[in-house]
Formats: sequence, structure tokens, C-alpha cells
Amino acid sequence: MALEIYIDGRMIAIELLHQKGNILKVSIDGKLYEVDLVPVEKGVYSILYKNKSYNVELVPGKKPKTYEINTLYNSYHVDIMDSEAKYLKGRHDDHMDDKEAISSPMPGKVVKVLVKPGDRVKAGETVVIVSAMKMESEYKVKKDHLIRSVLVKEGDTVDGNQPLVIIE
Amino acid sequence: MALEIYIDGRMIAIELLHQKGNILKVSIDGKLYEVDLVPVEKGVYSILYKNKSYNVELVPGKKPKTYEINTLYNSYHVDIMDSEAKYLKGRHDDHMDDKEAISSPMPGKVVKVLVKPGDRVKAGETVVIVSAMKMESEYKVKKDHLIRSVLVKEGDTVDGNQPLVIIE
Amino acid sequence: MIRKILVANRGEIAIRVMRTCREMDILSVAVFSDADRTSMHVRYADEAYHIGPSPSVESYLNIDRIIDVAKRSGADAIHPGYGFLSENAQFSRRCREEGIIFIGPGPEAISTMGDKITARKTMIQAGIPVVPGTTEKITAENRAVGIIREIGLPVIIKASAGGGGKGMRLVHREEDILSAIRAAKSEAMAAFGDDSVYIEKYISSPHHIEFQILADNHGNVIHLFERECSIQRRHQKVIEETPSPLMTPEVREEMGKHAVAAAKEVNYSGAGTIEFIVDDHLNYFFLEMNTRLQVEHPITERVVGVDLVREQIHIANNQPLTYRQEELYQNGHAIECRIYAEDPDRDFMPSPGLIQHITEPLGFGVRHDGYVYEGFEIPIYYDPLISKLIVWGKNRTETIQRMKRALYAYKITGVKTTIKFLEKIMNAPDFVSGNYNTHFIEKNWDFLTDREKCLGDCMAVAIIAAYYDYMERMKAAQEKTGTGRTTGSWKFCGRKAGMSRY
Amino acid sequence: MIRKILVANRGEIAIRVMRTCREMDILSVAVFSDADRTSMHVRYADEAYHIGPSPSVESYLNIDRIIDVAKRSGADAIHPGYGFLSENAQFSRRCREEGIIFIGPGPEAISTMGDKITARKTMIQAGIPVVPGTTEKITAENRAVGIIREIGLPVIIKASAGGGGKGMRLVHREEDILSAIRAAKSEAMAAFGDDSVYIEKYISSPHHIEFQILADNHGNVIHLFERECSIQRRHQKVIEETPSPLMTPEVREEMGKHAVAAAKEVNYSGAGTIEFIVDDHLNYFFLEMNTRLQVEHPITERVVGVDLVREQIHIANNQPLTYRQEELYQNGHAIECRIYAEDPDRDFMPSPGLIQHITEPLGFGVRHDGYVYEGFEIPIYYDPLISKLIVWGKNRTETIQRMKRALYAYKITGVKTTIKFLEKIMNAPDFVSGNYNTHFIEKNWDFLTDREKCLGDCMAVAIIAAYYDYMERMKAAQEKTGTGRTTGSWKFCGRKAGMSRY
Repeated sequence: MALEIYIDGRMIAIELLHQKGNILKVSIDGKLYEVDLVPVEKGVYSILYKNKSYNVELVPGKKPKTYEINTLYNSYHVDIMDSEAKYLKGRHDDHMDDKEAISSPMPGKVVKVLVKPGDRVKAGETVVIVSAMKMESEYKVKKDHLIRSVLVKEGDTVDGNQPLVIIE
Repeated sequence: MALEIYIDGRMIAIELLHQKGNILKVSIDGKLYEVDLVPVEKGVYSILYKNKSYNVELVPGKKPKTYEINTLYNSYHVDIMDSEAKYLKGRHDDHMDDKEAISSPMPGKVVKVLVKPGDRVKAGETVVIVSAMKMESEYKVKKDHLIRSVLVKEGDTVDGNQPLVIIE
Repeated sequence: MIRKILVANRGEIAIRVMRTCREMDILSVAVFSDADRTSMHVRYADEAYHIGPSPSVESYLNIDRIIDVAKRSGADAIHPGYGFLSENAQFSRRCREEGIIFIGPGPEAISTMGDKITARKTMIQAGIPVVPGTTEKITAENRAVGIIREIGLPVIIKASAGGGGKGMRLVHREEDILSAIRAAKSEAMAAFGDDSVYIEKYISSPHHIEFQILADNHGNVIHLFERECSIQRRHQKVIEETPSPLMTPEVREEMGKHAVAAAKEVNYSGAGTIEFIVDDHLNYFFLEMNTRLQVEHPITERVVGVDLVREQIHIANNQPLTYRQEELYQNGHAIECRIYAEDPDRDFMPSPGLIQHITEPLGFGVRHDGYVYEGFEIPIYYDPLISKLIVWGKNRTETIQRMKRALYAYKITGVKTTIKFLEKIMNAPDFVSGNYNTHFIEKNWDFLTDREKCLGDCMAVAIIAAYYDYMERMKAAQEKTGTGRTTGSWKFCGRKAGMSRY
Repeated sequence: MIRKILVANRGEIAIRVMRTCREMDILSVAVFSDADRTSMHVRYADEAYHIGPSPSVESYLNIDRIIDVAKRSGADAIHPGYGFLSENAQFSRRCREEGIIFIGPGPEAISTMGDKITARKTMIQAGIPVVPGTTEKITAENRAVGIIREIGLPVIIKASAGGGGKGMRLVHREEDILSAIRAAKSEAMAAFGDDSVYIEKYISSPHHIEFQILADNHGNVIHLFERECSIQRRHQKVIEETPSPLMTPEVREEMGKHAVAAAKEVNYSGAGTIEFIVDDHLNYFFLEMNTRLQVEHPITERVVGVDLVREQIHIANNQPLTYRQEELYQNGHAIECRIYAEDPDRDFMPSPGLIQHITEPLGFGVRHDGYVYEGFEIPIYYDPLISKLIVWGKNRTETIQRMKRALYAYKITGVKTTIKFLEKIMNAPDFVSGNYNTHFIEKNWDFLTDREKCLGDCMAVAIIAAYYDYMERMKAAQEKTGTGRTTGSWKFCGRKAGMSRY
């Protein structure tokens, strides 16, 4: 089955042409690869390509159909673009500018919420402080904004990428 | 739900009386246990009982509804005796004496098959030789027997507990 | 004799202490907060007691709760590890009052060394060099100017009440003195409500070198040589090594004697560390004393061959030291790398989370002290230290090569770690040559954050793995829904060898 | 200079060699059979080549295939590890002919030392004590009787063509001599078609002590002291330690000199081991030479501080030895335990299979050299060695305590292992006192196979865990069939932290 994969800022077309046991023939953007691929550990594949030995680690991303992938020195974020994913991406792009959320890039605990709905904040102002592993991070707005809603309160535990405050 | 468990040669009745998070109240043959139980790793439970810390490792057995269980110094074989298991066990007991199989206690490769169907073998005679990890093991009959059928041939790879030869 | 020890800590250090307890046939008692029920120290201990909610103030810092567990479990002694209550004089005193052995110094030594100005005075008294500067708080502007002229530029002005860099000013030029003092004072007033400052000579290319000491209750004190700790990021140590590439045998002996004198001056008992600040010409000055085990103690253990926790327990048992100074020597070289759950690509943002997969580096000369396991979720409440790699080699070059090999093979997925950043340090020419000071990371920032790119076909194999994994999942999902074969039976995920098993 | 090494082996030793390659910036090439595609040595190497079916004769013992891969991959050198082709003179010669460096001695030294009677003669020539006995094959009965009277009882009669204990007879009493010779000869004839025998003095309480040597291509030979290898089960080493508890400094020096002389006599090059048989009075006799790296080499590395594989590569590069004899000394004590996939409860039956879960022991003084990982299936075709635990301590007592701690924490499920058996050895009074010889396991059999029973509530917690696990599986299975919620979606087993995840 042919599939599109979004990696490192570009879209790539991939197709499995032939498989015999763990020997796969794959086309990537028209270029042919013959690899020996076996799953070895949880989320780890051993791949031999031109007799070079690669260990590829896959971690399912936070969003569906995404992966974080580690090879020896590189980390990649990968989106599998099947038809459903393309449809959703199209819809998402349309509504992108409507409103924005300030999200926590890391999991942690909300130490302080400095705004309430209806507040007008200036560029660079701190809206929420989150603490994780003995380090506090201040989340600021980049431009002047109106606070539309506040989704967390002090003492809440938040996940990575969880929206904290919706701004306009 | 109450259940019977066969362990170390005896049948034990167990019932979960109450659970709140990871704190379980359990009755084993009428004796009350309150434990703090959490799954930690693949097949490993951490159990605190009277503040003693136990790591209990479970490996699913080769037959359904069985476990091999390791605590620090002990290994147990456990059969979960639900109604289906009891029924099957009853049936199996009935047909037990009909015929017997010589099975390989370990996985390996069949090096030599010394009998064919219809052969009469004497007590102590070797019927099959299996090799694993550079060591050969001879499988012998304990009594005089008639060979009913031979299920493997030389060069075959066999699993642990796989029947090799059916005797009468 | 101590027969049961409560370890009032968590993470790698709790397990490290319990390992030695086990070797000495001493039972270990773990304490844990809500967030730590599944933590390895709970699983490794002989006994485990819950002591409260996740935030440390309500659990690991709660003296009453810990004393209560010590009594309920019948522990003879408490080992505080590092951090938490390890340098809390009140805790040491409370243990004494309750008749429980505190594995560490008495409250007097902790108090004396805990207060910067008192420690400084005590060291001057013991004849140990301290950074030239004031020993008293200064409030008058003109007095400050006079003192600075006396000490000589450059100097650092620090808020007496301060910490965290607030109210701190570095002065290089004579004409900046007055404005710097005013700025420091006003910042100090704003931050701490106290505008008094003190002044210290600024060491412009500082090395951070510390000496490990052991002192028993019978007046014997020995040192176990130095550790070089100059590789720091925001005053947090990242890499330590011993011997220090800067050191000479003469200076080592002299500093060692001063370290022993410092410990004697406060009637020290147990394991401790004297930290010195050292300039390029090997002039050294007392900085502070850590009255506990250090994170980086294993490099000393490896090179000197002494189990420091075992010695701590011996000392707590009132036994005399097992070693005399003249028996000890440094054998080979050791480096420690601290692996933090931090994202070096995003300004070292903390990265708590679920450990998906670990491959630990092993083999000759590699020690690995950690606490996480596959399926463990690193909590958000505590220190981001995941583990420590301690590597030994017959000389510094071999040690660096071995550390590179160990870092290369060390893999953790699920959380971001500093492993690749540490690997870059091992390749940095300034580190390889041993020519570095506490400015190393700042100075080498561009080199350290420039990630090597795979020149081969890394991206292709990554794409193929993602594609294959996705297709297998799709197949598995279709099988599940397509047929009615899942009959409440005994088939579970991942039981087949090596098949895709999330 | 060697830039790429083909490692003609598998398992822990292949990885151990590759680790040093990586430290020396040398690329490593793995070879693998059908059964080993997922083996760790394939994953650890820079490159990997398939060389044939699973049985070793068709893969790891296939010289042509291995030479072919060396050429295709452009490897400069081949490291044979231990076992397989490591003591194959033909392979060493073939490498030489093909212009590939064989990391090991030349074919002449391998041949000389490979033949028992030739080796014995060569050693006598070099002035090294050998076990009193015949140096020629004996066929005449009366000649045998005369020789036995000369050597003195007890003696062992061995088949010249023999091996595996066949045609072997131990004689204690004069009156049994003739019948024993006849029995040995007839058994030898039946087994090997050759009834010639040879006779050796029987050492009744034998210790197996070996010396590690290193020899370069410039005539320099050093020894790295002894290893005590008397803990054996059916002639297979189980535990090794250094220093030997039996040894004195005088005998050590003398044996070391003899070991060096033995290597010089055959113009040895590389790492090798001279094995001695030693009686209770420290009389020692040459037994044989292993012309390769030993399984137990890490205890020497730990105590002497030398990376033996690095030295092997140096020597292969035609460089002179990096160490002089007088620079070397033994620092502390080290013990190795070999962990086999064998079931000690069922007469050490091999136990290949799928590794379900591993917890590796870590911390101060513990080295762990292994190759298996969770999800790996140990093949049926090769050696049952899973890994080696190498533990260091400042003295023998500390080392035993640390080994016990390490074995306690080492857990493998899915296959049966010898871990608990090794733990019993560490507790056996004869081992603890150091008072043992090669009869140790036989003598202590009852103690070693008597499993300690848990006195607490082990069975109760086992039952509760089984019950809970079963109920959770039932629930999971019911959820799957009961509702139609599995919508070909992104939900897979085991993604939730710590939930029951088979």
C-alpha cells in the first residue's frame, strides 16, 4: 500500500513493493531500497541496509498517527498521512487563525495563574507559571492579546502540550 | 469473584472482598490479607504486605490459565481453576490411562529417532535423542511398551513439552 | 550495631544506599510519597512505608513522618542521602533526641557549615585560605569602595540575604564600583528587604575542585583526594572527574591537608566534601562544605577503591576508620556523566514522563547508577536526575573513549535526556585537552548544541520503520474488528516473540 | 593500522570485543546465522552479514564464508572470540594467506599447544613442570605396569585418541592396575578403534589455576597473574576468582615466570592462558594452554586494570606491549559468576527460550557482560551462557558480599537460569573460607541444591498476584468482545503506564 509520510518538513511517498520474510523492497519517492527489517524490542526495529546495522526506535506520538523516531544521532517527528489524516489536516488548517492557545510544552503543576477571562495582556507578559522537577517556567504571550478563557487553576497537574489559556 | 487456584499440590480458595485503588482486601482460604498491589513492569507486580516489599514475577504458562510465578526464593506453578478449567481437568483425568506420550522437557533439535511405529521397546531403552545448546539428551521409556506412532523426524525442531512418540 | 536503616530519600541515591545495606546484611526501609509507589527504591527495599502526598514538603521533607516510620519499623539509623533533609541540622538533632542514629554529622557541624559567613570565619580560624573579601555585612557605600580597593578588582558584590544571583554584581573597572554597589543594594532591598551586601574577589577563570573526606568519632580524619567539578550548567554540575587534569601532586597534598583541617575544625563525623574555588595558577580558596554524600561520590569510589556508604555506616557504628591516609592512592581515572530528564534542544526544559524503553550500557569499566525502568513514569515533583554513568580507564584518554562508547550505547525513549549533549562534551577539544573551567559550557555552547547529522541513510530507515510499524498496526486492528475471533480467551498482546508489541 | 574488525563470533563475547573496537574508533563487522538475525551482536555492530544456517558447522565454523565476508566488508582483521574458530590452526593460517590479520597467535603455536602430547613435550623442553606420566603412547600391558610403579599411585589411565571420559580409568590400589589397564584399552578400542593409552599421576585434591599472559611480536611476554577456576561442574567452569585464595606471593612469582617461559617456547603472540593443575601443597603442573581469550578474562581486567582486547588489538597492530611486568599489580579481588540458561532443579537441563523480563544488577563494583534482552529468544543451537557477572571488592569478603547482592537483584524470567545455584555457592562455607578444589560442587551437592524456602508470606502474595492478573485479563477480554469499541483505531496494548501488559 502506498502512503504519504510527513517528516522533517517535507512530504514523502512510500510504498512496499515486495516482502519475503524480513526482506522488504520499498520505494521512497521513487528510489528503491532493499532492507532486512525485524522488530526486536518494544518499539525497536533492527534494520540492515547495505549491510549497515541500524537500530530504529519508535515512540508513538501524543497525537494519533504520529511517531517520534530516533536513529543514532537523529530524532525525527513523523506524521502518517493516510486519507483520514489528510482530511483532518485540511480542516485544521482552515480554522487555524480563529483563536490560539497557550500550551505547556512540558508536564508539570500549575503554580500560578496570572490572568482571568477578559483581561488584556501586553506582549511578553506572563500568564501562567508551571513547575516541574524543581524548575519553574513562565508562559508568556508574544503579542498583545485578549484572554478569552483560562482552562486551568493553581495546583492543577498538566500534561505536555495541554492548552492552558485561550487567547484572541 | 471467588476462584480456586491450584498451587504447590493443593487447591486454594481466593476471593477479592474489597478494592480501593491499589489497596486490596483478599480472603485466602478464609484468612484475610490486606495488600497494596500495583503492576510495575511487564509481568511484574509490586506488593506491599505488612510493609514488606515483594516483587512478584508472573510468566504465563504454556497451557492456558496457568502461570509460572517467582518470588524471591520460590517458584510456583499455578493453575487457575475456573469452571471451564475444572471441566477440562475432569475430562482429561478420565482419559489419562488410554495412551501416553514421550515428550521433550526442553526445546531442541531431534538428532536421532531410534524407533518406528509397531516396535516393541524394553524398559530403559532410548527412543529419541534431542540436542539443545551443545548438549544431547536421550529420552527413554520407563517400562516395556509398544510404539504406537512417531510424531517427529530427525532434524525437526521441537518445543518444550512437545509429544515426540506415542506409546501404549 | 546497626541492623536496620531507614533511607530518607528516593531515586538513584536511595537504591545506592540500600545496595550497600544489603552487602552488610542490614535491612533497608524505604519511605515513599504518593507519586513514588511504583518507584524502584520501594521495590528494592526490604520494607516500605507511605509518608504522604507527592510534593516533597509534605513527604520527604516531613521530619515527623519520617521519625514516625523509623520508630514503627524499628530502624536503628536513618541515611538521608543527598538533598531533602541531608543538610538539615534540625533533622540531625531530632534523630539524636529520638535515639536514632543519623548517618551524617551532628547538628553543630551542619549549622556551622550551612551558614556561609560563619563557615568562612571558621575556616579563616583554621588557617584555610578563603576567597579574599569581607567577613561582615556591609551597608555603608564608602566602606564598600574602600574594601574593594583593598581586595583589588575584579570583585563580586553579593547580597548577604541573597541567593539565586539576585543582588549580585560583577565589577571589572574602577569607575563602575559605585554604580554597581548601588544597583546591588537596591536589587537586594527589592528582593530580600535587606540591602546589606558582602564583597568577594572575583576569580576570573575559576575551577571547582572538591575534596572528599571521611571522619570518625575518634578524631581520625582522612581525605580521598579531589574531584574536578568545573563542567557546570547554571551552577548545576554536569560532569565530574578524578584526578583533576589541573592538579599537581604537591598542590593535591596541600589541599588534602587543608580539607582534613577544615573537617577537624568543626569536629566533623561521617563523609563530607570541602569545595574549593581554584584559579589557573592553582591558587585555591575554600568555597563551602557539603555535609553529606555527594551525587558524584562514585568517581572517588572507583579510583580510590572505597565504598563510601559502607564507611559512613562504619562511622555511624562508632567504629574507627578502616583506612589510614597513607594506604590510599588514586588508581587510574574516572569520569561521571549525569543523565537528566531534560531536553537539550529546548533549553534544557524538564522532561518528566513515561519510560518506554531503555538500553543500559555495560562492559568493562562502566558503572551505571540509576532507578528508572521500562514502564516507570518519572514524576514531575522531584529532581530530573535519571542516572549516572561512571566510567573508569587506566588514564584520562582511555576513560573518555570508554565514556563515549557507553553514552553511544545508552538509549532511553519516552522522555528527552541529556545523553547526546554529554556525548558532545566528550568530543569538545577543550574537554579532551583537559583545558577547561566553569565557563566551559558557555564558551563551547555552539559546538555543544550543534547536532551531528547522520550522513548515511538514517532518514530512509526511519521512514521505512514508521511505515512498517503503521501497516502492522493497521493489520492487527483490522483482524480484531473484522473477525469475531476474540472469544474472551487467553490470547494477549505481545506474547509472540519480538512481534510489534506496544 | 587496523580500522575495521570482523568479529567471527556471537553472544556476549562478540559484543565485548565490539565495545573495545568502538573505544578505539575501529569499525566492527558482525556475522550471523539464521538463528541470530535478532541477536544483540548484530544490532551492536556497525555492519552485519548473514553467513548461513543455524547449526554452527554451517555458519560460525564455516571458514570460507567468514573469509568471504571479511573481504567484502573490507575488514583488516578478524577477532575469533572464544570457542568456534578461535583455536583452529587452519583458520589462523588461512587468514595469513589471505592477507587478513588474525587477532591471535600464528597456526604453529595453535598446533603445538592444541595437541596434548606435543604440548607436554614442548613444556618439558622449556623446563616447566608437567604432571608426572608418560610422554608416549603405550600399547604393551607390562610396560604400563612398570611405568605406573615408577610414577606412584594413584594414576589416571587415559585413551590417547580419547576424550569425553571414555577409556579413562582411575587407579588407587596396586592390585587394580592390570584390570584397569585392560578395561581402559578395551574401552578405547571400542570407542576410538585404537587401544593405546597414556598414564598420568592423579592429583587427588586438584586446583585449577591459570595464568593470563600477553606476548607481542617483538619477543616481549608478560603475565597478568592468576585466576582460580576450581569451581567446575562436569569440567565446565562455573565461578572464577582472582587472586586465588590458595596462592602465596612466592609461588605466584614462580608460576608467572613459568607461564611466560611457556609462551616464549612457542613464540607466542597475543593473549593466552597457561592452565596449571595444583595440589594442596602448591605443587603445580602444566595442564594445557588456551591460545585465545578466556570466558573469565574480565576478572583479570578488573584487578589488574588492563583491557585485554585492547592489548590484543595493539599486538595485532605489531605494536610493542603497553605494559612492563613490573608495572602490573593486583588491586583488590574479583569474582566472576557465569549465568547459564540451565535448570538447576532438573539436572541442569538446557533451557533455551524467550526472555520475558530482565532486571540487571548494577552499582559499585559490578560489571555485567551479557547479550540477551527482553523479547529475545535464546536459540537452541549454541552455548547456554547468558551472561557473566564480574564483581570487585577491596578484599575477598567484600567481593563475596557484593556478588550476593548482585545475584539477589539479578532477575530473568522466561528461561530457567543458574542464578539461585550461584547464590548458594556464595553461601557455602567451603567457598566462603576459600577452602575448595575441583571436587567442590560434588562435595557440596546437598547444600547447593537445597533451596531456601521463603518464611514470610511468599505464597500468599504469589496467589494474590495470579488472581489479580487473571481477573484483569478477563476484564480486558470481556471489554474487547462486549462492546464494539475497537474501531480499527490507535489503541494498543500496554500503552497505559504500568497496566497489565502482556
